[in-house]
Amino acid sequence: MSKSSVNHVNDFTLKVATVNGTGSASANSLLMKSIFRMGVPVMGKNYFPSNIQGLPTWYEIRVTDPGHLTRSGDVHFMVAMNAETFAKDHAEVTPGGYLLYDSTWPRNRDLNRDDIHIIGVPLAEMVNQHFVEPRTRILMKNVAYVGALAGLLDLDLAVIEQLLKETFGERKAKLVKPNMEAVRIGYDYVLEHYDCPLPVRVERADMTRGHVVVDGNTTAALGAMLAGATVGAWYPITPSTSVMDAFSAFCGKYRKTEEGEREYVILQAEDELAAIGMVMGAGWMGARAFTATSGPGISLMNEFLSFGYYTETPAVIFDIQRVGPSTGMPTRTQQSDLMECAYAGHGDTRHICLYPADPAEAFDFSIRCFDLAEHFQTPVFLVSDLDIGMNEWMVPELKWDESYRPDRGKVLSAESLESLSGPFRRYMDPDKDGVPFRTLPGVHPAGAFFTRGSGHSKHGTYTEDAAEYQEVMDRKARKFLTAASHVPAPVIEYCNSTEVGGKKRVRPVRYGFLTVGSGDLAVREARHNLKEKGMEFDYCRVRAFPFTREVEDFIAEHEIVFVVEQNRDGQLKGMLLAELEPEAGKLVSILHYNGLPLASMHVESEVVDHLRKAEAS
Amino acid sequence: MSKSSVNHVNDFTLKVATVNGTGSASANSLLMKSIFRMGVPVMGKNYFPSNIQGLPTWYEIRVTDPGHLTRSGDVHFMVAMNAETFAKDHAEVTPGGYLLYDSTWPRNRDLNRDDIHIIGVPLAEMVNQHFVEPRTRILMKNVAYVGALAGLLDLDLAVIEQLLKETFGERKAKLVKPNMEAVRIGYDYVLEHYDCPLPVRVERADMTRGHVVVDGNTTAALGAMLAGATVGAWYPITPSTSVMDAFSAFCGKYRKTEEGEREYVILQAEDELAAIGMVMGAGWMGARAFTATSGPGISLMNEFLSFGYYTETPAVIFDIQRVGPSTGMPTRTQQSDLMECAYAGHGDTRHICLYPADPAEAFDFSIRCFDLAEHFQTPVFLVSDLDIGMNEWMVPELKWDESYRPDRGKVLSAESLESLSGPFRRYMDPDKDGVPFRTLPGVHPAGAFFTRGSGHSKHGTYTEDAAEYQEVMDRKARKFLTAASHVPAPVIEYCNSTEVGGKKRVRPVRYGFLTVGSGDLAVREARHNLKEKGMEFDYCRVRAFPFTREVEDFIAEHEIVFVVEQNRDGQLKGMLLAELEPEAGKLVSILHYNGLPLASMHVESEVVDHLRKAEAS
Amino acid sequence: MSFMKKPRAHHSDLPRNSLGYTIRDYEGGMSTLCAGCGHDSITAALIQACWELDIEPHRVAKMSGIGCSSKTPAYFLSQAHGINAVHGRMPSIATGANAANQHLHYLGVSGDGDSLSIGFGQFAHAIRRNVNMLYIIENNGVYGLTKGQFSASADVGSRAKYGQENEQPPIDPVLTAISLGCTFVARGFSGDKDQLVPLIQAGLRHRGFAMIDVISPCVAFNDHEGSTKSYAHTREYYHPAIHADFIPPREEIRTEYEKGKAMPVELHDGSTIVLRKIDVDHDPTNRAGAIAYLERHREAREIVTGLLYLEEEGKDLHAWNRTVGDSLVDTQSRSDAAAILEEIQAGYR
Amino acid sequence: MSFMKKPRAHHSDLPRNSLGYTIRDYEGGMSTLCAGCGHDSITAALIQACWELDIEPHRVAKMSGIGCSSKTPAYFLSQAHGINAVHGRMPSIATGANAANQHLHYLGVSGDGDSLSIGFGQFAHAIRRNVNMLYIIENNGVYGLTKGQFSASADVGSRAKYGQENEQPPIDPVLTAISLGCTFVARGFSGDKDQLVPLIQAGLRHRGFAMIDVISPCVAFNDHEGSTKSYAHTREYYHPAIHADFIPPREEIRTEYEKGKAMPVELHDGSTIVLRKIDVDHDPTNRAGAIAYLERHREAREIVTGLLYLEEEGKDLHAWNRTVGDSLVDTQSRSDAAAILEEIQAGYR
Ligand SMILES: Cc1ncc(C[n+]2csc(CCOP(=O)(O)OP(=O)(O)O)c2C)c(N)n1
Ligand SMILES: Cc1ncc(C[n+]2csc(CCOP(=O)(O)OP(=O)(O)O)c2C)c(N)n1
Ligand code: SF4
Ligand code: SF4
Ligand SMILES: [Mg+2]
Ligand SMILES: [Mg+2]
Repeated sequence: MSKSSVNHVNDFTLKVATVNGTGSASANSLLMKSIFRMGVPVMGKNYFPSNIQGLPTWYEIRVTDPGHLTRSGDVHFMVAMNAETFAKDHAEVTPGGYLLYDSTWPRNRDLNRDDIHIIGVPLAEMVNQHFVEPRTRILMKNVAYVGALAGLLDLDLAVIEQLLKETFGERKAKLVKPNMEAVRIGYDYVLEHYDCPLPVRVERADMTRGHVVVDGNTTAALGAMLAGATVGAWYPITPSTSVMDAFSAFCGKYRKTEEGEREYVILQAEDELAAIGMVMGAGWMGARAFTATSGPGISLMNEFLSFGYYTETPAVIFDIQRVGPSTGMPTRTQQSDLMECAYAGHGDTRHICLYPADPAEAFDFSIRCFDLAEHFQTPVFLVSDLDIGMNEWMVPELKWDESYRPDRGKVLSAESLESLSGPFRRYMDPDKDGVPFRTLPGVHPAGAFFTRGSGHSKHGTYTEDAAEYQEVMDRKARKFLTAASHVPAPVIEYCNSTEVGGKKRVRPVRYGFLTVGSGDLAVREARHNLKEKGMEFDYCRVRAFPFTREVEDFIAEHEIVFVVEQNRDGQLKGMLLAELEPEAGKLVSILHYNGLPLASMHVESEVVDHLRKAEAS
Repeated sequence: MSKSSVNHVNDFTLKVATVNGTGSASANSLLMKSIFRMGVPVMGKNYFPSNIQGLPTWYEIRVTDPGHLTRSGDVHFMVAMNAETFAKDHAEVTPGGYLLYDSTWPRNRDLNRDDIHIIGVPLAEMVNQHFVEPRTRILMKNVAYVGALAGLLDLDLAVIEQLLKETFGERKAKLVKPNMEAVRIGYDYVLEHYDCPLPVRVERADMTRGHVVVDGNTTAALGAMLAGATVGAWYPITPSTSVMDAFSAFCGKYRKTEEGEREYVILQAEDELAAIGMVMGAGWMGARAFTATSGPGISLMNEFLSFGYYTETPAVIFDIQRVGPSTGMPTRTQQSDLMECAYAGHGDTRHICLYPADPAEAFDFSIRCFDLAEHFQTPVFLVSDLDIGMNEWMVPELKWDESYRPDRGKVLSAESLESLSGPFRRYMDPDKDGVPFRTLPGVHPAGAFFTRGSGHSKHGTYTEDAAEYQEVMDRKARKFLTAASHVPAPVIEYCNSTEVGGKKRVRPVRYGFLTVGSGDLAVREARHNLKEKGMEFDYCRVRAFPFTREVEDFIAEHEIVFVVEQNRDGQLKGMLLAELEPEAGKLVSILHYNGLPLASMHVESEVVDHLRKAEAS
Repeated sequence: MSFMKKPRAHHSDLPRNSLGYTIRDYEGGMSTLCAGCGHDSITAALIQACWELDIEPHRVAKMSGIGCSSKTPAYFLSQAHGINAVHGRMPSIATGANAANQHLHYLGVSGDGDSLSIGFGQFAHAIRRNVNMLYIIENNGVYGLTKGQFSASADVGSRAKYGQENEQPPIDPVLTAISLGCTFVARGFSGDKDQLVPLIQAGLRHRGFAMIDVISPCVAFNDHEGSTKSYAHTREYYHPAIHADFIPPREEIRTEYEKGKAMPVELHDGSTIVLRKIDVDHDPTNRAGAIAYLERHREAREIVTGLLYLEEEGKDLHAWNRTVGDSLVDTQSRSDAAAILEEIQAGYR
Repeated sequence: MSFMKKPRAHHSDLPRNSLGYTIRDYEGGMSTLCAGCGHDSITAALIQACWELDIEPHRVAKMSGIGCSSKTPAYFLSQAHGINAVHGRMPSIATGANAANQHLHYLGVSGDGDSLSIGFGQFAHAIRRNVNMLYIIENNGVYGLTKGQFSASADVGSRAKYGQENEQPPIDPVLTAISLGCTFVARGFSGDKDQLVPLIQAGLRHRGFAMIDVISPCVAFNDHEGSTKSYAHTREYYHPAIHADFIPPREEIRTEYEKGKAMPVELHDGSTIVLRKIDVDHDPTNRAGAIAYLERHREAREIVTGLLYLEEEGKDLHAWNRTVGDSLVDTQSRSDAAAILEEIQAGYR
């Protein structure tokens, strides 16, 4: 073979192309998890179709440094199990890379690149010989390619077996054996026919200790449970559905009395308008309540979000973003609800938003959302996305802060109401932070007042008076200013920073990257690669709206700030411009919005392009 | 009397404070119209409560130059008919001004300013002596104050009588007599007891020729009828309801066959989600269709608006803005849906918006909306407000452009489909303007395709492919760019402009005003007053989103641009910043958002304040 | 205006209920509705019913949507928390609030536009969930607040103020509620307080969703000739089908009822409703029969009133959820959080 | 995928309808549903019904919401325009489209989630307006596309795939439609094409809103034991109440029907539906009777099918609007616009 070979130990991307509904999802998960168990950092991303059975689906695994568990843009190893997408998959392999296919059937002669290595394994043939039942045959073909990959990439069969045991548990223990047989079928075949392991392979290491593999919908739900949310209302929508599934499972286990009584209520609403209404009702009553949805759901919630803002009712909304507009691509990722969430509703409305970058932060921010919602008596968004929410990420273990106490905000107790001298006034500003006191229904007659989305005075009474109306609106604006110093500050990293006498001193370079949410790792990897090419960038990841002082300073300090986000219209950039009024021309958009997670390669090339053009002109 | 007197012939503000549901609305309208008929420019604004009967209501009439028919902020004459608001109304009169009250009952002794003229007329007493029936007594008290004002302000009784005749028509002609008796009761009393006319009064002139008095909901409806809209779907909401009422009345008269068959369908939907769905359905079918609503309705339409944008379905939405957030103050005005309309929906969406300044422009723009919606195959907003929509404005007569032909956009006929060589492809860009061809249902089998809010390729087929999805989104972005050169350009006026050889040459001054919609006249009056004080401002009124080149240039040309808008958060300013990226600090907000129409005095004082502060620092 | 509380002077001569409250303690702000509006009569009935039931005013949660009818919770029980949702969406607010705290009395007031047009989906699904609340539709056949458009409850042939005739079939809240499985369905008339008060009391005591459709004429826009929701028309076609006497727990059922004509039904809290049939052909505990009965009278254009359907055995939201007895409002940080987190994460390695 | 059109080779041997089309001309893209999904059988029935009725394919407007069921319009009549609305909002799209052009055949396909949860309000109001369309609910008792949550049509006691039991009463589209005044109400089963095809044909010919609730098992998420929407359960409790033969205009009614057992109903276009009663106690033209009949069988857990209620006299949207005969799609500028404007403005001076 004259062609070159990709030669990356513990540093490559593998992609599996299959058809959905065939059981490949669990095979792929097994593959990823076994690499993780071998102590090697790994990322797994699932690109699945919006149907139940029979359409193309891909799973992308990247093995690399812990800091770059993101799409690079390369594919070094393709497992091409889907005839329909074979041509495209075949074309996608990086030169020198590998392609494994099921050689039971002949493949199209035109599809035969000579710059990659093609590995045929007669999976169907072998599996069909070994298994009889049709459904089993379909499932086992997937397990067999895991076996083949184990041979080629040098995965540990003992690890695979252990994982199978854990998956099936005691109840289905007898399934382990046939699965291991299928693994062996693939494994033995490649060992016999190919030079195993390949130059691209996995080598045991110790780089995953203290980490877990988990998706961000699960961690957000876990956060909600531990933050003490007791009412969850939702309407099923991809990719948010697993939030409520996980919440339900956690509560079922940890939130029942000994008699099996539930200390929570989960309401499957008739639609998203009802879901947010239920959350508002529960929040008004004083419970911690939340909903999970995606773009179309947020659109439907607009009217109630405006109500929540104006009546100052706590509510937590998890928006797991997917590709818009409209139904868009429900199983693909995007960050295109940034503006919708921040300003949802008619009239002068604005909402606190937190932007997690990965499942670990989704856990932390989920808890923060409940605290902020009650502290500021307003709807608060956790703006996540499909990539964070549904893909399995390797992240540092979640930690519990023992000092955590829920911040229930300014709620008057029966005792304080008892000793109130005058009538209770709902919308005052006693502490000059814009945050009024509230009372809960049923607690004390002195706390009674009428919550209304129509004009109200600071006393909480109905008004159509110009000055009374404005007074309340102005206080709310002040409240939002206060919020800016309570939300998570951005993560900022400078290329040049020194510690002098315990104080950090920084010297900003010319250029900065600014990103949000799941853009994190791809931008970091791009930054790292660019540095190797001699180009330095400082880094800022915005973690909340309203934007904090630090974001403003970061922009001010740099000549150009590349704003990297996953939507077409540069929504984050637009918000930064509108809210912070930075110098003209300073913010430069790097956009990515085709539904796949951001790849570091894309960021890198866009920046290089921009700077080259700027130099040339 | 040592106090000064307001002495303004044909230049004053009169305000009437009454209780709603008592018939004062028609009395006030009579008052306004009679001034108009005397050839004197007049403005009438109605501040009414959000209920049916028994709450305070005001009517403000300003008599002034035709160019300043806007609120100034002063009240020279108060007709204080409402005991509940007497104190407030009494306090609002400009020193030297007048207050008329019903002296049947004694008034509170504390409320007795000595810097204004107080005029008592025993209206109830006189009316009750003259009329017997209780409901008539209530109604006639209002007519009687019109009579009193006729005496005090020197209004022409013949004009009033003529107006009453027209109002009652033949069918109710016998009501003219008692109404004129009531007028006389007030008139005779003031002539006997006061020195009539007062220094503040009306003098016949010839300044209203070629003008009409009309509200902007009526003109928008008229535009819709003449533009050929055939389907109107709506859900009642203040202040938009009269749009569909007027459309229905016009169609009932001009759109029926001789047999009484309707050439239109008006659908009272079950809510706003259904209303916009009906409009989308009719638009997809090929009809010109529209809805009228206000903020809460727009919030509910978000999901469908995203669908309309993404599927490229024509639709026209009239948003008659009211005070938000939430239910807010439904009978007060604001411009707080600017952002909501421009970006309504999740995902990367943006919508064409037209911003009329008065009822005349509402007529023109209503027609333009239908053309733009079909030309660009997308939802188009007429962003009006309560002030324009429900108040009666004196505007130049509406003119019909005989050359007008509806722009139905790129629709393939049965013939063109017949001769199509390949299959019809919905989302191509044949003319490189971003605008694809469309086909209508039922026309020809070759035109058939499936409209979907889910991912689609340029061929109109379902896709989950990253590149295919992006291609369509990119074309849509180009289409929006094209739209920027089709929407109405801003109205711009320079202080220094000269014509040299037929070409206009301008020399911008340092400062500019930029406003939108109903801010027009108040800003113009402020500009006029400031000029008298030696301060010059150029003027720009934005009339559409996307913003056109001229807006960008106007901002670039000035050191400071004062952006005057009627919302709290500076939404227009935010949009200008996000879309045009002007120099930092150049845009300065002047905001007004208490629900009353913008007053020129407010603009003036805010600008002066800002400049004074800027100088001091 | 609602903030103008009526003077709450102490009328020592007014009777007091067992909590020591006079009926004044159950009043609210001054009504801003039109003089003569049916809605105000319903407000009065609600005040009387709550006072007689000895309900602690502050243990009631009042809820409504948007409309003239939906304004009324501001006019009663000023010691109770109230919430005005957005238009048509009160049922979801009520569901969420009730989910969070099952120990209050939930009292929802809505209009025919609010419940049958924009809110029809939420209305139906709150019934499905059997949320424990009293839900009153103040039904005038029009949109009062937006000035007189037909609502979805307007009858075929009914005329609007300016003459248009409605041709679309009405949505009948009673028939709809019964067919959706509502466990307590009644109809009343704002002009018949004697009938209405015990219905309200029974509805408040019923565990589950109790719906009362109250015909409540709109004097401003729908009280003319030709309207089928006017005072005159309602009085003419008014047909009480059944009379419900509400009898609090521990109170003796004093009257002797003729057999077959009266039927005592015990509610979950021990109180009783004695149903006295006026029409013997109506069995308010038989769903199919109740529907058939309604259909027959609908064809005769009669407005049947009374407690039309009752099922006392249905599981309410908390019963089918198997919620603990406590309210779900309190959140303390869990002492075992770290342990739980560790246990859960063991599965993620 | 839907863009993979099936090969449309010319099968000269296939029978042709009076327009010269073979059944292949009524097909659409390849289905992407699960193998065995009931929805695909309904698609096949629709194709057959339209072919037999000699409908010009491009004169049909296909509409749907979101869900597996709502995907199916891509799988039939590829020569017809189609539109996938947002979730639950197809009725409004259909209403607007129909308002604009009454001359097409409107064929809506929805799911139980799409119509009875998020779309319940629109579904009810399209019925009220009597929009002239065929509206099919492909009812599987679950949300297929979002992977198996209970829908609002799930029966009490029905079990989900992983064991949870539904305790909320179902919304029955048939009962709901009848009580809302729907003029054509039927139920079918995806597994019984013989019954379904004539129902579809009659529904397409009916002037007004024709609703067919078709039980359509979801093999992926709701076809297990314990489910009341499985193939097995449906077959077991299947109860045809009435058989409807659709007979096109001008075709003779050939069979002699036994008196009292058969009932021919003429539709507005001259075609006829002959209703053969299997259950003699059911009268499909009597609303109250039909409801009572349904109630009786519901209690027995029986799934009654057939054309359950029919009213041929109701006015459809265009009849009550008194629309002109033309479609409302064409807009020309009016030559009299200036004069109209002048006339109107005369009143504004
Ligand atoms: C989203 C939205 N759309 C429309 C309105 C306007 N609106 C207010 S009340 C109302 C109808 C009320 O009718 P109903 O519920 O019958 O109450 P009534 O006034 O007759 O008592 C409407 C359409 C609104 N407030 N919100
Ligand atoms: C606004 C909105 N919310 C949620 C969804 C997600 N969603 C898609 S289909 C569906 C349910 C479909 O159920 P059904 O109508 O019964 O169709 P089936 O798949 O069972 O045929 C849901 C909840 C969506 N597309 N849009
Ligand atoms: S408009 Fe009608 S419903 Fe509203 S307050 Fe007046 S009478 Fe009552
Ligand atoms: S998931 Fe169910 S409804 Fe959807 S295609 Fe599969 S079988 Fe059909
Ligand atoms: Mg009403
Ligand atoms: Mg379903």
